[in-house]
Amino acid sequence: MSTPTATAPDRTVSLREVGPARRGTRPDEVVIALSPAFAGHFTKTIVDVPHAEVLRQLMAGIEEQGVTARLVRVLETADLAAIAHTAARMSGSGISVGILSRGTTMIHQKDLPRLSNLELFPQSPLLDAPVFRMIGSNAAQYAKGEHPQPVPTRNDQMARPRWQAKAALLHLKEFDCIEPGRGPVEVEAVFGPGTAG
Amino acid sequence: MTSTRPRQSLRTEILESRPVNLDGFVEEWPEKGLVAMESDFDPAPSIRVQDGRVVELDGTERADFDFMDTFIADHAIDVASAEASVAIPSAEIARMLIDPGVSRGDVLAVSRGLTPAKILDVVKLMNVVEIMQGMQKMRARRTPANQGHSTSARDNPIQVAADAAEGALRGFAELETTLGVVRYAPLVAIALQVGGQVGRGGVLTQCALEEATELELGMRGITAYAETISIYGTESVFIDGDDTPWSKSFLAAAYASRGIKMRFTSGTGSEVQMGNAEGKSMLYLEIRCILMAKGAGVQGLQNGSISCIGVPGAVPGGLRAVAAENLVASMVDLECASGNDQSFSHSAMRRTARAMPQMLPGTDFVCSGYSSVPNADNMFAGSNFDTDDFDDWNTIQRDFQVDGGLRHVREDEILAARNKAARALQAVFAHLDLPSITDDEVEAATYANSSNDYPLRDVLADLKAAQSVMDREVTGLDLVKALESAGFHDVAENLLTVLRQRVSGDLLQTSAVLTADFTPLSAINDPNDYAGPGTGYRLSGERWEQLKKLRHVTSASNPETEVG
Amino acid sequence: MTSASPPTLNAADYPLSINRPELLRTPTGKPITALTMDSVVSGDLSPADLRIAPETLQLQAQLAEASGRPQLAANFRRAAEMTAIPDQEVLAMYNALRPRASTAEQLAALAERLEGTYTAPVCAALVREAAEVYARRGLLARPEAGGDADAGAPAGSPAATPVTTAATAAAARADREEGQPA
Amino acid sequence: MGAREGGPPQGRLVVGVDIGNSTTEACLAAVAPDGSISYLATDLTRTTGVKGTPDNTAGALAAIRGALARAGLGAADVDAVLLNEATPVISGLAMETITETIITESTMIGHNPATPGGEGLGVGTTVAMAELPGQPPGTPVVCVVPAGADFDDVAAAVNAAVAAGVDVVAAVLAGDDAVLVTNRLHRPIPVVDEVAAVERVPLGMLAAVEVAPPGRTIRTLSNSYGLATVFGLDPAQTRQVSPVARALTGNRSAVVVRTPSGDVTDRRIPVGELVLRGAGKTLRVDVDAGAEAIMDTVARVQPLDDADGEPGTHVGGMLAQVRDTMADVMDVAGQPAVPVAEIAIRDVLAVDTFVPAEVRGGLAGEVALENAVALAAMVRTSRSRMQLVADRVSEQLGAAARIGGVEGEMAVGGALTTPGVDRPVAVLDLGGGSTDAALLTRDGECTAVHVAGAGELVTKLVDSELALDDREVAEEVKRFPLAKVESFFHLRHEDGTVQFVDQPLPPHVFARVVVLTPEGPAPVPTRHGLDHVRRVRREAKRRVFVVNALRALRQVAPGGNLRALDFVVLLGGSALDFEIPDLVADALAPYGVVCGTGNVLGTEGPRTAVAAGLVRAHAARPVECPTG
Repeated sequence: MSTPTATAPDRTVSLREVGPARRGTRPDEVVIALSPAFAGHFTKTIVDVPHAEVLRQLMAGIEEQGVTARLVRVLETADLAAIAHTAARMSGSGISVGILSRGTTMIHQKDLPRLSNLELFPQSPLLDAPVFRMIGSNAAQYAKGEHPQPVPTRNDQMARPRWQAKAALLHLKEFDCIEPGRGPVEVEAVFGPGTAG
Repeated sequence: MTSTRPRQSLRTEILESRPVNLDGFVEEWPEKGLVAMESDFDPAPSIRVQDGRVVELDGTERADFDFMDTFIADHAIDVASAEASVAIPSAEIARMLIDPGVSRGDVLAVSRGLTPAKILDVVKLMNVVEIMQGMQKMRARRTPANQGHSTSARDNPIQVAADAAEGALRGFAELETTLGVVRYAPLVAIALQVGGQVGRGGVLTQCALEEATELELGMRGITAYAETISIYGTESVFIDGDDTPWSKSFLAAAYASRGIKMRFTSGTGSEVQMGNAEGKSMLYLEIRCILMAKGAGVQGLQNGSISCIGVPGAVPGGLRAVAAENLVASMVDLECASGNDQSFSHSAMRRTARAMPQMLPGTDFVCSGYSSVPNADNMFAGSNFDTDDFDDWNTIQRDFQVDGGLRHVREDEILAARNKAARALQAVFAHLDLPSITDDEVEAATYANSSNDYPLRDVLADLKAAQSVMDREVTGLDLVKALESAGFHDVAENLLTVLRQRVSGDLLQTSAVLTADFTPLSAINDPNDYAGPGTGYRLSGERWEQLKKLRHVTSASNPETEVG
Repeated sequence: MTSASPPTLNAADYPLSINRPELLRTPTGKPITALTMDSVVSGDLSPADLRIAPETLQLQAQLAEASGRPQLAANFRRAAEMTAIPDQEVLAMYNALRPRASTAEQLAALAERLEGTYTAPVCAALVREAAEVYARRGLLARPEAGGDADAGAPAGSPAATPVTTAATAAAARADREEGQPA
Repeated sequence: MGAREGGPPQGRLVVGVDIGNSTTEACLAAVAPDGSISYLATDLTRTTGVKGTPDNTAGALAAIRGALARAGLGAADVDAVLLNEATPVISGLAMETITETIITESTMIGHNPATPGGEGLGVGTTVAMAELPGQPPGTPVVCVVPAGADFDDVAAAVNAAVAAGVDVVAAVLAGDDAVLVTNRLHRPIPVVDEVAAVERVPLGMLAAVEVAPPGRTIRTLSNSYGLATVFGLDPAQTRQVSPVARALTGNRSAVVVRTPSGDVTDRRIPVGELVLRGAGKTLRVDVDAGAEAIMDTVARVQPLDDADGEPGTHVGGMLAQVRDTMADVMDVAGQPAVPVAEIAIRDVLAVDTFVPAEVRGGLAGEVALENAVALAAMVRTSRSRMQLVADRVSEQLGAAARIGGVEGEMAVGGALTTPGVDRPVAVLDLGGGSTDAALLTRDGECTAVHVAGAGELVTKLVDSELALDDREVAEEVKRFPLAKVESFFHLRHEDGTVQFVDQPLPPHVFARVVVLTPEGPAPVPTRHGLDHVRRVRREAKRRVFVVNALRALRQVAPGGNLRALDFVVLLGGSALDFEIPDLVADALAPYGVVCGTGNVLGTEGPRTAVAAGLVRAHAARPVECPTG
């Protein structure tokens, strides 16, 4: 595991609900869809990358490409494909990034079947800040109709003994935070100390 | 993190750096099914039979059965004996399992009527030594065996052939492969088949792929059996896997209809990992899988958590549950390929301990995939044991006088087999006009350890050739012809004999393997007859002499030399 | 093949390849002893000669029954029926049995086809049983399922193998086999 | 061709069999006593082993049996099997990179990142970010930001410095942060990012950073006089920096640092000599002289007797390898080995190409298109072992088999069965390893040549010029048309037409340039657009097949004059290509030649010409002794 960006640990994020999520019309937006417990019940991924940093890097990757990011929290499911697909259908560009509290991430597109995806990052223990930046960047490039090289995925045979059970536990906890019947809500990220802009 | 911590003792520092602390451990959460086998949320045993039909199962009325309940009630449980069997106190059944005076057959007469909750109730009473004792008696085949993984990180067929030959020579009764690049499958499956028959005639091979291709390779006689047919313990997870007990039963019959040996795969932890354990313990759900497999009429099961081993491995009593699930498969008369096939721990001590409940009593296949290649080449994401562990495994067999299915083989024999396998494959490729295998590759295969030790192949040419193998409908018969015409008469004869077995169907029976002289050995003609000390399978005679050999053993007659 | 009624076997007859080779024939009618190297080299053998015959599966079913394994025997009986069904259609039928892949009518048609075309009553019974359970558990395809991947495929038609469904299942299984934390 | 209609065949049954490099084709016909031919069936199978060796027997038998089966006949009915006299042809390929771009003293950064920040030109002294606070006000500085710096921190540092009066005019970053940083600046400046080796940017030097608006390219730094203006250069110095300007042309962003002796050079790499012997001469040519010089030299030694490359070079290794392979192929157990020296390289084709390579001394992984020369070479021997194949076929089929004619002549004969073709006719067999030409004059005289270079070389050029590093993808790019996937439900073909699909396209092709293979669209892993990929593909085909078509035809044309040819018939696997026949026909059009893809027997397309030619030759000379 590589280290997160040097200055990261200071930053915090809180999410402010601004109302029901709506369908976007701007073709230059990517919707980032957060799972029920992201930056709420949980504050960091399975390998302790702070959710503030995850979000900041995803958004930075999108912004660097000249695309805007919009945040949505999905409350009635903790299924990554469902979260990402819901967001894709709300995205003006049709592109979304879905993310679970433990870090598992997926880039989705509105016309794809729910169980499919553009890019999937299933090994949450191997995702660090630079990877989240690249995921954001790729999502934005898809939104622009470009064809980025897929973010290289890594593999670690020993992830099983170390992380398999914790991943299952986090998964169960996330399920506990589901609020059945509540539609997706639009949220705003308010970053804590350490930011300049 | 950089913050200052309280001072640590030097001993703690050493302990912190031990590999076992890289493993993950979690607390139980029984409400969600994150618990090995002791949960208040598992159902209590019950059964009611009316008009030859189960109308209540473990506290659920027939109208409320989910499809697992329905399938188990209608196919797995013997209605004639069910009420009587479930009425027997669990402690008494548990005692039957360990009592040498009660035969395997006597236990089966009871177990065929048991419900999932009742079986759980029985094994919950047993500690790990009792579970091992039960396994020693309930294993279907008298003679234990082992299975190897023979794969290549580069999907290099020459490597697979050479490692298959060495693996077969070392004793694996079955060899399994899979691919990085799926389109390589035909060439790698051919390599496995040819290499396996060089090492020891009668080794059975399989190639794990999606159903259609796997079945096709089997039907063509390029592979001999299949085991990656997954089943799950809850209805919702089963559906997530896009199957039902009925679709899987249909598939089981499809394999048998082509004369191909097959077993299902399941294991503790898969349901909770997929988030739908429905609040039941891992072992309870696995018992449902085992009974579903039984009801489908499949001859055996690969279980022992398998790819989810990190989940039971992280909770209290998890490995006891894993040992128990193997026992349950055996006590309902299924062949059990008992796991130990996936990377499990950073700790060598834990890796070894994990295998003892299977290795010491013996199972039908102690590992359902001991990596007979270095783990870096293992395309099943790593096994609990790999080639580096061969000498340790052989030593443990010798220490405890147990048969774990392998043996030490002298270097010259191994080199000869690897060389011959590579040459045989070279001849087969030439005969089938596949991209040639150079003498340099044969030389590399003879002495190699991993895929890095081989010259690179022209992958494009290989993939085109792999497609042509499918297009030209190359079959096992073509391999036999190729081997025969190139002068590898013995290998050709071995392969033909394996193919002929398909016509007889003998390998379809429970726990069947082929011995080196091509005798099918199954639970029918090699039934486990354990009846206490001095009975059952005993490591003795010629086999024990084989296992006494290690790489370095000082000669008693001349202590200045080594024997072997 | 012989016209005599099938022999009655018990466990001592196993393995048939060694103890009762005279009972074993290929689907093409050759005795198992004809499967020699000479016949391979001379080109007299075809891949069809290396398939199992339905009669043999019935014999193995007898052995399984005699060894106290009624479920295994039933599996062999279904298998004996299936030997007549072409490979592609077997796979198509399997796919049709996946959850929400077929309507009640399609499963009924599949059972009919098994019974009528292939004289496979045991397999047909399994399909009918599945249809009943699927109906109760909501696992039938909605008649005009639209939208997502798994639109129902007509049962029993090899041309309509629901490829997407199979692919999804393969992916799900790959996940599982991979067994990595997701 | 399907099974024949009507009653039993009249006359004697003959099978013509053409053993080619990749396919073996059979043509079954009945020859009536009057010499008239009725064609009954054809078959095609893969050639087993190297052409011209005994391993061919299996493939030949398979094709013969296949044709017989289609016609519903048995081997016992066959009167004669006719094989082509084919000598083994083995070809090889090699590539030498002959130029190298080197940046010294970290003078230039021209890697063209996808997302630079800001716009305009900033000229100032390079200063590390950490040193910004101490800079005197009013002096223009270019801020150099180390790897690992967070974009928020960078923006904060620059804003603080500017607020303190430091004149920050531009920035150079290690990470992909340019837009992020500029979005957070109070005063916009041009920013170039993704400079991986930022720590090697010389500090305290005058530097210029230029970023053009989206869709535009830089104007100042890519212009020698612009550089002279920015850095106050004299004419001699301006001449010296002109390679820098050239290297930056077409970029959206760039950085140039003025250092005492910094330079960008483009040097030639000596890669050894090629020694060509022929026409009584021995000529030497440096491989790095380029394709034109090499081909001029090859032309001066026609006919080529042999060629050698300098040992230790790719070309030398390739030529030796080709020779060794041929020696292996000709090796017969129990007979003395063929001396390698006896095997001669009979033709060489050199093609100029380019290889994207990382610039030495670059700070940001700059890539320059270096010149390279690709060489194809071909070897053939006089020792054919086709008689042995004929003997084996005869023995295993139980019918007489003999050599029925020489390949080139037979191909022409077969080509003549194409409707609308007449003598004099030339054929061009566009294969994988070699391109073959043969001419049949009005008087029935036939000449044939083989020249090196064909489909394999095209694949290699496509592979290296697109930097695919994947021969399989390159092969697909060569063989199938391109398209751009514009959504999950439509794609735009290379001719601009749009096609809609009912089933969504698979995710891995989304937004990509794809090759339309028979299995479906396959992504081309490149950042280049469709037009570029298409241009590379067509150029590669032109440089190999058009050049070789002209070269080979000149060798057979009377007096080397292409205008003396009337009909040119294209044969072979590459004649089935979707654009090669058109490219060749276009090139031949100015010479007044009728050129098109063959349609042997009016049904077989460019296939089966030699086999049909064998049957024709046999019918024309019904009584003859087997050749030996």
